[in-house]
Amino acid sequence: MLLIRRFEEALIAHNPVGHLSIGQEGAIVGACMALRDDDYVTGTHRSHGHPIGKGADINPLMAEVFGKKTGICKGLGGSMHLTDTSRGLIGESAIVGGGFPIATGAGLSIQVRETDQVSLCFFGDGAANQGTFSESINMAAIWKLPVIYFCENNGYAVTTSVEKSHGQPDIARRADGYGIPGIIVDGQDAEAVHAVTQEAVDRARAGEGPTLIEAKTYRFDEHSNRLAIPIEYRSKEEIEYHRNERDPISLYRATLLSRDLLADVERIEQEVAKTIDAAVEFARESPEPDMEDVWDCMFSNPINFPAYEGEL
Amino acid sequence: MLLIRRFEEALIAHNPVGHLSIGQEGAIVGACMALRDDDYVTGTHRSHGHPIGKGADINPLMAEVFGKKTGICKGLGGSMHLTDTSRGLIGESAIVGGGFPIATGAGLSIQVRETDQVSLCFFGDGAANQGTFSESINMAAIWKLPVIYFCENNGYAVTTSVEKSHGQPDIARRADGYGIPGIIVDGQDAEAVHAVTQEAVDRARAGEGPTLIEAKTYRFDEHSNRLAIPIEYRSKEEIEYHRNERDPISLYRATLLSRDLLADVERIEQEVAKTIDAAVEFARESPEPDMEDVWDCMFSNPINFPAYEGEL
Amino acid sequence: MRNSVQKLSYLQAIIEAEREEMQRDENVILMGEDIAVYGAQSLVEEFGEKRMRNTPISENSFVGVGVGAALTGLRPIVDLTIASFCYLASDQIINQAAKLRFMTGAQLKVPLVVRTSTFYNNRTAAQHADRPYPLFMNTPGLKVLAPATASDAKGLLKAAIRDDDPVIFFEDINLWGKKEDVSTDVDLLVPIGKAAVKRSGSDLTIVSVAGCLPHALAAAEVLAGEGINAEVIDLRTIVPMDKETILTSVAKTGRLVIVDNSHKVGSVASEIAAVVSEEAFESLRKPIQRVATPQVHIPYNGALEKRLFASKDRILEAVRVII
Amino acid sequence: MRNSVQKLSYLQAIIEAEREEMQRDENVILMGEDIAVYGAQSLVEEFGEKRMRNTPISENSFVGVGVGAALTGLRPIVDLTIASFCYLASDQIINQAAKLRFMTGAQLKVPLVVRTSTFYNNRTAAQHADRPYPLFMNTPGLKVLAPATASDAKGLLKAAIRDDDPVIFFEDINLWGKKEDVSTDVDLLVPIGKAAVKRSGSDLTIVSVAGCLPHALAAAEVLAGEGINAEVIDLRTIVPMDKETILTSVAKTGRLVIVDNSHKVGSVASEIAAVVSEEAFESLRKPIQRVATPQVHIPYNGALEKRLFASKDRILEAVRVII
Ligand SMILES: Cc1ncc(C[n+]2csc(CCOP(=O)(O)OP(=O)(O)O)c2C)c(N)n1
Ligand SMILES: Cc1ncc(C[n+]2csc(CCOP(=O)(O)OP(=O)(O)O)c2C)c(N)n1
Ligand SMILES: [Mg+2]
Ligand SMILES: [Mg+2]
Repeated sequence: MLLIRRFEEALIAHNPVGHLSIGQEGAIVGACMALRDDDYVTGTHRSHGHPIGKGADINPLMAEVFGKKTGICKGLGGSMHLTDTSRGLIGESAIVGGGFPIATGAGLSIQVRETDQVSLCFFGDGAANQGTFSESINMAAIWKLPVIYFCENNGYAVTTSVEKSHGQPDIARRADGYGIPGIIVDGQDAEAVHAVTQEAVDRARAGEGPTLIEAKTYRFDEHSNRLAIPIEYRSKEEIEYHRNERDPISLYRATLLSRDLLADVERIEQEVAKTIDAAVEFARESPEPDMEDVWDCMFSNPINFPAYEGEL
Repeated sequence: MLLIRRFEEALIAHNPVGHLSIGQEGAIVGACMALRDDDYVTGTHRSHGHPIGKGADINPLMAEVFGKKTGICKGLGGSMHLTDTSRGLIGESAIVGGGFPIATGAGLSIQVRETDQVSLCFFGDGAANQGTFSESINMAAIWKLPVIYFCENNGYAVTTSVEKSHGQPDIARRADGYGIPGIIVDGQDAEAVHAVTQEAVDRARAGEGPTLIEAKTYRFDEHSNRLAIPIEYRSKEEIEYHRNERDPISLYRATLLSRDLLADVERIEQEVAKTIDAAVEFARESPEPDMEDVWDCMFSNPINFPAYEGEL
Repeated sequence: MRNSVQKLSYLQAIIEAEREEMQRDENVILMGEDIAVYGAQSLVEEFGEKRMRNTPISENSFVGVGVGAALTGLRPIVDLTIASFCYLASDQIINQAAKLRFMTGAQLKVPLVVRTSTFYNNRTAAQHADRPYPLFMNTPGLKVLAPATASDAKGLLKAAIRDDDPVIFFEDINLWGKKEDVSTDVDLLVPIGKAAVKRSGSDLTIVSVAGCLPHALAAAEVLAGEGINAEVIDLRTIVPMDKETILTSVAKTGRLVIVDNSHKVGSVASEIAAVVSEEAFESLRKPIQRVATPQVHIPYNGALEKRLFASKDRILEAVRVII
Repeated sequence: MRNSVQKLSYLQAIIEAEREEMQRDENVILMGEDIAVYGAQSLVEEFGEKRMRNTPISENSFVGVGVGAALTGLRPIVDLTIASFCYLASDQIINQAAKLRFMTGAQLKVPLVVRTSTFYNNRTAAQHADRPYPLFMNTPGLKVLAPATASDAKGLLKAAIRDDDPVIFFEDINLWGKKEDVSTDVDLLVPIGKAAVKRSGSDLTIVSVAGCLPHALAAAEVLAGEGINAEVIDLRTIVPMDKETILTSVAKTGRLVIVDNSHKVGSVASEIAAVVSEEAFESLRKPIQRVATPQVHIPYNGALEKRLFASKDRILEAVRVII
C-alpha cells in the first residue's frame, strides 16, 4: 500500500500525469494478496496500483509513466497502461469496461488449459454500467470460469456519483441476476478485502465459478491530475472525512502498531522511500524511445508490413 | 392473435420468408392490448406480430414481406422490419438487442416533452445477453423513464437454450440489480399478459419508472424458415406438448367459448380469413419498388448528396 | 446583434452553438458523460438537468437513446467525448441511426448529432488518440463534419442540429483553445457539404482535413516566400464531400497534396486521391501526395507522437516531391 | 496424402481448415453463436464442448473473451457470423485486439482470428448486408483477409490461425456453396499479404476484392472474345496489401478497374486507387475506374439489391470507359 502511495506522491512531485489510486490502496493490495504470481489480472486507466500490488519491479513502472525506453511498455503505453506480464498483468484498459471480456477470456483459457490459475478483473463503479460487465459476467457464470470481478467502488466516475448513475447503488447486488455470489466489503480494510478475495479465489480454483466483489473505497484526489473540474460534485467535508478517518494506510498502520510491529513498519517506510527515490532517478536518466520501437512493437510477424525506414 | 397466426400461415404458403411468431401471439397481443395507439413500440427480427398487435393495416405489411413498393417500408425493410409508425412502431431491429436503447430514448423523449405516452420494448430471451439490455434498463431506472421492457422468452435463441446461455434462467430476476420491478407471466395466457402489462403501463404513466416483464412463451416453428438447422436442440415431445397443450390461440378460444361467445369467435375467424386473402392478393399484384425509391429514402435533406441518375 | 462578432475559442464556439440552438428550440437536448466538465457547465445552469442529461458510462446505449429520442420528436446532441469511444457506439450509429430512415421506407427521420473529439497529440496513448473519420465515411446515411476554425465549428454545429439526418461532428482538441472572431448572428449557418478555399493559389492545391489546417496554412506561407502559390482548401465536411471545389482547384494547379491525420490506409486522403485520379486525371501533372499518419498506433511518448501527425515540415516535404 | 486433393465447397474448406488446425494444436478453440449451425456440427462432435464454445449473444464481449484467451495461451477462432455484427465488436477488435501488443511494448501477443461473413445478395436487408472491410483496413495492428476461392479460404485461414497477430477473415456467403479441388496437405498455407494473378493479360488490369472474383473473370472472358486481354488479380489479402503485384500489372497495362462490393466512398477500391495514382502515376494511361456499391443502404427487394453489387455487366461497362 505504502509503495503505491509513495509512487504516486513521487508522480505528483516530479511528473504530474495521470489517475491516482491514493485512498484506494487497501482494496487493491487486499485483493492482490490473495493471488499467486501466475494468476492473471486486468486493470483500468487508474493503473499504477495494480502492478505494484502484484509485486512488479518499480523502476520500469516509473520509467513508463515518464515515457522512457526503459519503461515496462517501452514508453508506448504510459500512465494508464502499466502492464507487467511477468506478474500476470494482461492489460490495463483505458477504455472503461474493456477489461471485463479480457479477464473472462483469461478465465476461459485457464479452464481449457486445465491449470489452477485464476483471473481477477479490477474495475470501477462507473465501469459497471458498460454492457461488457453483464455480458462477461454472464459468460463466466454459464461456463463456471475462475474469474473474480473486483469493483473498486470509489463512489464516483469522474464527477458522477454512483447514486446518480446506477438504478440502485450496490454493484454486488447485480450478481444475483447471473446466479453468482455478490459480496460487499470495506475497501479501506485491507485484511477484510484479503479475506473475501481469498474465499472467491478458493471457490474459483475449486471450479465453482466466478464471484463479484464490491469494495467500498474512496479516491482522495481528483479524477486525474490533468483534468480541471469546474464543478463541485462532492463536498470538502466528505473528502476531509475520508482523508482523516478512512485512509487505508493510516488504518492499517494503526492495526500493525497495535500488534507491536512499530520497528517493522518503520523499516518498511524507509525501504519504500529508497525504492521510490531510486525509481525516479532511474526514470529521469533513462533514454527516450525511438521511432523504431514504435514500428517494432506493431506485429509479432510482420510479413509484408513495412518496417521503419526513418521517414519521420 | 388469430390475425398474426393466419398472416404467417399465408407466408408459409405463399412466400416462405422469415422468422415466425406462431406460438407467441398471446404474449404479443396481451402486451399490445395495454397500449394506446400513440404509445411507442420497438420490436425485433421476429417482427410480424408487433405491428399487427398494434392494429396496423394488413395490406402494407403483407406487401412489405413480398418486397413490394406498396409495402409499409416500400419493400426496402422486409420481413424483419415491419415498422408502421402510424401505430407507434419506431423500428424492428434485426440487430439483436438494438431496440433497448431506442425504446429507452423514446421514453426519454416522452419525459422531456411531458406527454403521458409510454414506450414498450419487445425483446427475446437471447437479446437479454446483449450489453444494451443492462445499459438501457439502468438508464431508464435512474431517470424513471416510462418504458416497459417486455421479454418474449420462447426458451431459445436460434438453437441455444436459455439454460445454456444465461447464468440463471429467469430474465426478470435481473431487474433487481437496477432497482426496478421484474415480473414473470405466462405468455400463453393473453389475458394474464394484458393484466401485468397494464399495471406496468399505469406505473409508467404515473411517473414511477420502468418495469421488466418476462412472458414465458414458445416458438412452434423453426428459428426462421430460411435457415436449415442440422442439430436437434429441442425434443419433438417438447414441441408437440406446446403445440397441443399450450397454444395461446386454442387456449383463448376455449376461454371465449366457455363465456358463450362462439358466434363472435366464428365471425372473427371468417373476417380474418378474408383480410388475409385480400392482403395476399394485394401484395401479389403490387408493383416492385424502383432504384429511385432506394435513393429517395436515404436522406431527409440531401444537400449535396447525389440523387439517382439511372446508372444502375 | 446581427452583424457583430465576439472573440471565442473553438470550444467556446461549440458551446455557444449549443446554447443558441437550445434557446431556439426546446426539443434540442444534450447528453453525455460528465456533461458539465468539458465546457458545458453554463449550459447545465441555464437549461437544467431535464435537457442536460448526464449519462452513465454506456456509450452504445446512450447514443442509441439519442436515436430513440430523435425518432420521437427531440433533436439530441450526444457528446461521445473522445473519438476512440466511437467504436463502442458504432453499432447504434451505423446499424441504427444511419439505416433507420431508409429501412422504414422514410417513415422515420433521425435528427441526431453526435459530437466527438479527436484527442491526439495529448499523451493519452493509443486507446484515446483515434481519428476515426474513415469509419463513418464509408457508411451511407451519415453526414460527417470536421471543422478547423471556431466560426466553422459554430456554424456547422448549428447546421447539424437543424438537419433532419444523423450527423457526426468531429472536433479537434488541438484547436479547442484557438480564439477568433465569431459572428453572433443566431441564424448564421455554415452549409454542410461545402469546402472553404482558405488561400487561393495556382501552383498547387493543398487539401486539409480537420485539424490539419493551421499546418497547411503555415506551409503555404513558407512556399509563398519562395514564390510558390499554394491554394489551401479546408475540407470542413467529409461527407458529403465537396468534390467540385477540389476538382476545380486541381484543374487549375495540376498538383495535389492532401493532409489528413487519420491513418493513411483507407483514410479520407485516400478517398480524395481516388476521386481526383478518377475525375481530374487529365489535369493531374504529378502524382498525388498524401500526408497522413502511418500505420502504427499512437505512442504515449509525446515527442514520438508529435512526429506522426501533420506538420508544416512534413507538408513541405511532400510539396517538394511534386514541385 | 501430401499431394492429393478433395472436392470441397468454400464453406467446407473453411471447416476443414479449422478441423486440421484443431487437430494439430490443442490450443486452438472455436467460439460463436449457435456454433453447430453454420457447418461446424461435425467439429462439435469431434472436439466437444470444451473447445467448441457456444456463446450467448454478446458480440463485443465474446470477441473480447477471445482476446483474453489469446493473450494467455490459446489461439481462438471467433465466429462473428454476419459481418454487420462487426460494429458491435469493433471496440474489442480495434481498441483491444489491435492495440494490446503495441501498448504493452510487445509484452503481449494476440493470436486471434475473427471469422465473419458478408451476407449480401441474400434478401436480409440493410442491417445484415454490410461489407465492412474499410472499418478494419484503416486500423493498424490487424491483418485483413478476404479469400475468393475454396483453396484460398482454407490456406489463408490456416495461415491466420498460425499467425501470432489478430486477423480478420471475411467470408462471402455468395461463395459458400462453390466447390473446387482443394489440397489435403495439412501444412499448405496460403501466404498472408500475397495477391493472386488469376489470369494474365496486357491490355488492362482488373483488381478484384473478395467475392467479386467470379464476376471479374466472367468479364475478362467476354473481353477475351473481343481480343482484349485483361489481367485479373484477386487481392485475397486486404491488409497488408500486395502493392507490388498490382503496381507491376498496372506498369504493364496502364489501365485499372477495381471491383469491390464495399460502399464506394472510403472503400478498399479507393485505397488501391490512391496507391496506384501515387506510385504508378507515370504508367497510368487512363483514369482508374472503381466498380463499387453506391452510397445507399441495401434494400430488402432482391432485384434491386442485386443491381448494387458487382456483376459482369457493370465491370464491362467500366472497362469500356477506358479501353
Ligand atoms: C469507454 C470509455 N468511456 C469513457 C471514458 C472516460 N473516462 C475515463 S475514466 C472515467 C470514469 C470511470 O469511472 P470508474 O469506473 O468508477 O473508475 P474510477 O475513475 O473511479 O477509478 C471515464 C468516464 C473512457 N476512458 N472510456
Ligand atoms: C447482434 C446480432 N447477433 C446475432 C444475430 C443473429 N440472430 C438472429 S435472431 C437470433 C436469436 C435471438 O434470440 P432471441 O432474442 O431469444 O429471439 P427469438 O429469435 O427467440 O425470437 C440470433 C442469434 C443478430 N441478428 N444480431
Ligand atoms: Mg469510480
Ligand atoms: Mg428466444
